[in-house]
Amino acid sequence: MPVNKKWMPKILAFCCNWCTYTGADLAGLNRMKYPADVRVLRVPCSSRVNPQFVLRAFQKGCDGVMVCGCHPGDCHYTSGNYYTRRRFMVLKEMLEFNGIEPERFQTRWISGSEAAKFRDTVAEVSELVTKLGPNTVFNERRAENV
Amino acid sequence: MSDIQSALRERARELLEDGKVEYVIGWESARGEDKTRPAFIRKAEDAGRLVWNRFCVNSTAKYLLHDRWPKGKIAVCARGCDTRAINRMLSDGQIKRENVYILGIPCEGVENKICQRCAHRNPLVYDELLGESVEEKTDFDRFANVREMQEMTLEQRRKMWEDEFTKCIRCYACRNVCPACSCRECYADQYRTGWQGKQFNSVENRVYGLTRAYHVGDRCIECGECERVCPMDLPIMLQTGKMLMQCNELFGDYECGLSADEIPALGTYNLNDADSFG
Amino acid sequence: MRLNKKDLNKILSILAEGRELFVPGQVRGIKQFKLWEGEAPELDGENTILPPKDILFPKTEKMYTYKTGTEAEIAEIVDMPERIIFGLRACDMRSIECMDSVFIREGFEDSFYARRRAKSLIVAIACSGAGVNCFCESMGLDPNAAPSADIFLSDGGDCYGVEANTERGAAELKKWAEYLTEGDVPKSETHCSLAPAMSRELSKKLTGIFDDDELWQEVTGPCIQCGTCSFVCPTCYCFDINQADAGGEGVAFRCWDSCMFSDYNQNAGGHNTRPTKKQRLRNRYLHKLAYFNERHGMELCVGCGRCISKCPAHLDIAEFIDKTAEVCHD
Amino acid sequence: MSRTGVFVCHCGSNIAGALDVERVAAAAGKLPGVRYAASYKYMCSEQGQQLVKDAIAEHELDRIVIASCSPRMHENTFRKLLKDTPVNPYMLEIANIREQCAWVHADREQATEKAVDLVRMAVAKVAKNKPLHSSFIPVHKKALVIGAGIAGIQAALDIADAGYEVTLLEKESSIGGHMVMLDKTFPTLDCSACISTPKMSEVAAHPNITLMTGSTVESVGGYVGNFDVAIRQKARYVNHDICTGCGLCETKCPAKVTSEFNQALCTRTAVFRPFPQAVPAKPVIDPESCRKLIGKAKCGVCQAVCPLGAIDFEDKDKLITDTYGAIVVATGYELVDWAPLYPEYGGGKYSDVITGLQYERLVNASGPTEGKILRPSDKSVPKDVVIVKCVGSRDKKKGRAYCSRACCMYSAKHAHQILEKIPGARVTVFYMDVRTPGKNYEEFYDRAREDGARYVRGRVAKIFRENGKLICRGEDTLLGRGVEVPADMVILETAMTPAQDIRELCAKLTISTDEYGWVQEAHPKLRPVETQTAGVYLAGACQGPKDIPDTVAQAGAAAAKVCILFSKNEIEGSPMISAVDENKCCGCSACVRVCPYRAVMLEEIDSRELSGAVKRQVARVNAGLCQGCGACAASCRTGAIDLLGFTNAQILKEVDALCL
Amino acid sequence: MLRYAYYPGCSMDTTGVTYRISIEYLAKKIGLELMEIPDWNCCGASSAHAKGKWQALALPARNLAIAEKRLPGLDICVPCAACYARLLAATVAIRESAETRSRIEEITGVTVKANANILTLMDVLGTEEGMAACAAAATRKLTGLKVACYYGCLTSRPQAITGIENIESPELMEKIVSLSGVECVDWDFKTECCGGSHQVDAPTAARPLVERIFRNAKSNGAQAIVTACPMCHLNLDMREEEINRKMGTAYDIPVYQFTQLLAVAMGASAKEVGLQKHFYPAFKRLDRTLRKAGTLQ
Repeated sequence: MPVNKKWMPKILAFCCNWCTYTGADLAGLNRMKYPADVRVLRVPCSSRVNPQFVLRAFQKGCDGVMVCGCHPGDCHYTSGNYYTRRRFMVLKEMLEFNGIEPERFQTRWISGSEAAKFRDTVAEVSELVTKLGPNTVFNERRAENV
Repeated sequence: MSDIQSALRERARELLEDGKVEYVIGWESARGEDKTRPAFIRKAEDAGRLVWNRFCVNSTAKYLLHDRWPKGKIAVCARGCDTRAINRMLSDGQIKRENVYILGIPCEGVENKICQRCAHRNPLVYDELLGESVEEKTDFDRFANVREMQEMTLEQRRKMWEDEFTKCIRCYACRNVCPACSCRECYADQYRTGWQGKQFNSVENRVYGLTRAYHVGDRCIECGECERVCPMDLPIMLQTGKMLMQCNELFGDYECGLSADEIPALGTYNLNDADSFG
Repeated sequence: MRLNKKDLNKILSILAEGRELFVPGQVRGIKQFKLWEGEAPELDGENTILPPKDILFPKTEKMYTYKTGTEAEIAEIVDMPERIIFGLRACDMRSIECMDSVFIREGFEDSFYARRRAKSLIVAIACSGAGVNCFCESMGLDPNAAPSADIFLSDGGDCYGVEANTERGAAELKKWAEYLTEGDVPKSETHCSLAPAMSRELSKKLTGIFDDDELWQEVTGPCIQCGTCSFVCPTCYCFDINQADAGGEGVAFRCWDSCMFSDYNQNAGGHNTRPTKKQRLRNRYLHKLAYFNERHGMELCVGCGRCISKCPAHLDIAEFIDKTAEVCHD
Repeated sequence: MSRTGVFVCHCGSNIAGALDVERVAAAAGKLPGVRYAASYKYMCSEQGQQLVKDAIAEHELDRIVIASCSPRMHENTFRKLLKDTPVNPYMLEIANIREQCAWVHADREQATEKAVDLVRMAVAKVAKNKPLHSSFIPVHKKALVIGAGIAGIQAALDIADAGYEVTLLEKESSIGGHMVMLDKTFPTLDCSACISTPKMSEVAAHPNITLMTGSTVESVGGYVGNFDVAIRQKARYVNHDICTGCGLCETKCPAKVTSEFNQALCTRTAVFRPFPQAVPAKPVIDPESCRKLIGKAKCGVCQAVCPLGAIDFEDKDKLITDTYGAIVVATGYELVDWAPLYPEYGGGKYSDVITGLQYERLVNASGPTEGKILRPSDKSVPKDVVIVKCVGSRDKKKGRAYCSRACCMYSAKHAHQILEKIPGARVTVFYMDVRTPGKNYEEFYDRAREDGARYVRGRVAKIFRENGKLICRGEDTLLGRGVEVPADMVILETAMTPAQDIRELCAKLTISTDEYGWVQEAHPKLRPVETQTAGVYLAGACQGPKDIPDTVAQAGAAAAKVCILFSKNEIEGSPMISAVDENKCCGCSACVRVCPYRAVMLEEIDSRELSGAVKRQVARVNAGLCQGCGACAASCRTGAIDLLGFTNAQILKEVDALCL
Repeated sequence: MLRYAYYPGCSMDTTGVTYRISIEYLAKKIGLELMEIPDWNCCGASSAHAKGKWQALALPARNLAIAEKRLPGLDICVPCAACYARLLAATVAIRESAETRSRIEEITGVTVKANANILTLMDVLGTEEGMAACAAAATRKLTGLKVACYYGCLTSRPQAITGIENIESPELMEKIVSLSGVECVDWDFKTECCGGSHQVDAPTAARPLVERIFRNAKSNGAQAIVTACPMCHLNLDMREEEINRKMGTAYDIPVYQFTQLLAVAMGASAKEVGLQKHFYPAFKRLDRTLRKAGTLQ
């Protein structure tokens, strides 16, 4: 990366196809602008996201990970995000317990019509992670790790 | 201790003589008087090898998974923690209750540091109880070590876990001794899918450590075997302890292995679960 | 020659010049061979928990990097610093002899191991304290001597007896000349508390009990098939080769593996040649005590007792030896 | 090694204008496994699609990545395209570089870099894709309609007329629901019986319709096309095959019980028909009120009197199971129990404060007063009548914020009827708003006012008795002062609520309800008569308050949906569902617990293990039920169950590709 | 044991004097122990209530704190509806939020746990024990006298705090006062507004409200109205003649406190229940009832 360029974090966002992904598309349709350091990974439901994927993302060098889904009660598959809620309320604490800055991992409920909320969430998380700097805790790209 | 031992030997001999059980899993003394080893008594006359003393530290329950489809019943000498392990395996559908004949042993604690934090010294489920039940210990905080860890700053915790996981030599003893680890093929052995690298470095070790904590966290019966067997003395119980503490705080008081049909916390939900997400 | 213990530190700094010096020491509560950082090495007391194997045969060793795409490049990794292993005991010295036999002398020479071995100078020391599980004497070793070490230090109370067994050792001793004085030191008399009935004949007979199912079922009953014994054993040398792929480029590496793992014998198509723990532990014991002997002329077990102290199921190879010794005699 | 083709779309200037598409295509070309990379102005156009077809042929590509707009837009377009190429339609991944990249990032350099990342993720994922083939599910061409009000009747008739078999269930002893209770219907003032009884008899006579009254759904299993339904038919104690409906037993029965049909305005006997035009026109015995069945007295007079011996006190509930391809829920509504909610209106103390339905029974010729409007207390003709609207509706404090839609119209109808039938009557209607959203509705409301109905805008705060009159004390917000209107009778237009046991029924059908209990439609605007469970449809007020015209329209729509389903012998299920690797599955049922559709069950299989042939439990996915959410895949520790199209390997590769 | 902490409130010695002396008579008769809270302060009903939330909570909270310290373990009996409403509001606010509690403790400088329950006099007498005691003592039945029980607003509203089931027509006072032999009529203005303090600042607007109550009581056959709060009693009793004069009505409906009827039924003389202090003559009606019932003694 050219030295003078401001460091840009790499943030992965697991987005549920029915709500958040639709919201993100809607943000696009309305030509809303938000930072370019978030990459969306589409999953059918936020309950498809295995906590191991989040660990994997941090291991491979992501600086921030988001898991976004429908608001509890609106899940297209009725109970998907209830499991998401439990799994990641616990993972958030486990990551902090293991020394990873909690702000690096965010879970948000964003519905298909909340385009603005998607934009603001991305902006907020991007700013948070940029302040924290590169992820060094869990990152295998550091020198000594083969 | 000794009258339990004689009762144990006598009942084992009778069970083997009547052919009610195929073999009895218990403990026998190993070389040196301060060590015992799990024993698999198949013949009635060998029942004398069974011992019960404060060095019987190995958990006997997990050996039921080494023989998932036995021809006959298997008798197993089970302390409080072993019966919780049996409940764990029953809840996970890995063993059938009718295959197991449980000789319950009320235990006042063996040479294992977990016994200071044991709330279930009396067997929770048994076919026979060899001895009167003992008084349960309640004067301890189940999550003392976890709370102590949480006092540390984020940086301290990061440094501590990085050091601990650099020690790990990935011998998988913690996995092989854990009653909650009952998969036919562990994710770590499925190199083709690409979950876990084979290389030994602190990051792969952390991925393994955290993933295993997450897999067993909401089903951990706090038997302490993982810490006992770890050759590198990693504080593994801190990870599962933290998971249990979280389940406790978020989903109501939570303890595993108390019954044979438990639903793990992360395998179910409640409409008004705690939700601090935006 | 004699070396005053007070000058040990100076010798160590000579050894550490421009070279990596490994001495026994505590790393996060685990006694193992570590890079010397000026502290006094823990030479006495029990042997290290982790063997020096990691220095010559690392847990994970980068073999080569590669880049795919139109023109594939493969760059072998060659950088290898000079190393010195200080404070080795007789049992660990014999384990290096075994490894040398496997990786260098017999059959295909492993360039990675050979390169490391060539650049390593070994300074052994007389065993100052046999642990409760040590039985090296039963395996035909003398705890107070290490004939194949470059330099051997015997313990003479306030000073060490220094002798060089190889030219490299002798060349190295020249640098110590300033601190060496004439005179020799009597051999110390450390002995093992444990003495299983191991012998060359037993090693020959062991393969005879291969089919004794009842014995093996009883012996292997408690085993939980973890890799602890393999990874603390100084002589286990099995490894697996894999790639850390990062999208078309990456690193091929070699890492420790254990015959006790379920997927060790997993063949393509799912067949497993040793599916049960009985077969695997039998294979391990017989490899240690019999098969290796047939090929390399020495047992693959050096009697250091590390597997006995660290086995979660409290299995004990010494007890196994005694038990099979009875069976083999009649 | 995969042979991937990457196609970057300009989308006119939408993408090309915001990021360097050529650089993205060039970067894609260098990715591992990519054999061909190109960019084109409009990938979704004919020429664009042809470009893909040619490239597949020329470079023997076996998987495709399209970097273009959102997969929600053109994923199906490109899947259809692949159908007529050797490449399986599911060997395709879309990188969304328009809605989520070009359109939302101003900085051209950053947008391009992100597009390269997104393409790299798609290429990494597609490398692990496997060809998928749809599964086909047989369809039983038989429909079940639950609830035989006008909605259920209309739906059953339409489906039956389309030539399919229908079973029509009704909880009560006669069909007709609430409509048959009414006297006239707005806005045409048709007599309700005249337009609903012909449909009821048509249902009874229709060869394709099996009518089962006194029946409820006991359990529902299976999935779209193959619902195994158990139906419980309550004991009737009258053998309808023999009985001719002469009614002799009804005249002799000594028991007197409040008539539910007549809204407790009068009583009925234990052996009874709810109303004269009941269908089936044969009585049933109510076990709670028949003295013999309660065991209080010997009685049995009806059995003695019956010329044909049709009475059978030993009759038992019957449990019938059958397989249905589709289910239509038409359970209708009930009126809210207003008394506990409104102590300020006397809380049910005053018998002359009645509900709209009670009024309908008063004014109905077959009602307890043969159509003469007589107030229940002293059967006198009420001169002053007050109609209070929105009782229980549009009132968060009373627990229901919604509007019940039909009361504005039927309150105008009530006012019109009273003014017409009682000369010199004075009718006051307290209202918040009058909503007349249908054809001729506004004109109907004008006529009611022209007839002399006095509309006072304001809510009634209190109804109390004073000097023999019921004083309705409220406020006239237009005049800005309190007002007290003495009345002889007060009609409360109470809110509609879902049927009592609707939540139980929805649980059996795995469909959900909203907070009030109205059945949740698949999409309020685009799929109002479908539910989340494929094969289960909705009609009428069970989905939300509505009037008869809307109900009949929805019934027709639901019937059409059923006929669409039945038009094919089998349904193509999506292939992106879960699949189990039985070798890895240890039968721990973690997946069984998390599946919202009960699509994963444990099954016993024969398996060769080390100790010989054994039986063990493994998870099995029911292709018909699985909707592809993937909760099971995330819950499986060993990765035995995986969601095809979003497998663990695919997602792991996608995550890895992000940070290279 | 009929033993409660007792919060009289300011109107007991002023407008509610008849209420106080009949309560004292009644308490003596049935052995009800009312332990007055020492150094009690204004309950914050009138002015404080309107001025600010924290003042309106801190004032009653101080009384609760004293009761907890000096009369531990006793529930608090509050005869006046307004005081009852304030003390209850403070108790509920403290129990429901620790943050409110710490704020109040900060203002008053005293710790308060609010574990005592707040009861109206009707609640106290309505207990099984209270009813038994009153029934036993009320020997002189006032048969034939038809009364309408008027609750006013603060003993039942706001429902969220009082938790009363049917806030439009409660039944508790009927249950208790019928022990004195009177017949309670069924009428609909039990909890209708009496104009409260507006009788003072906007009499012409507030007067019809009281007239409305009399009209409904009369049309349902009531010969007297019974209240359980000094404010209700004052507003009805004081305004009756003015209404007759100004609105041309001819109501002859005396207004009694329910404790007065009970006391008279227990043998109290007119003076002992303060009948002479009423604005609208209240003696004649009672006297004629007793005479007709032959129980004048």
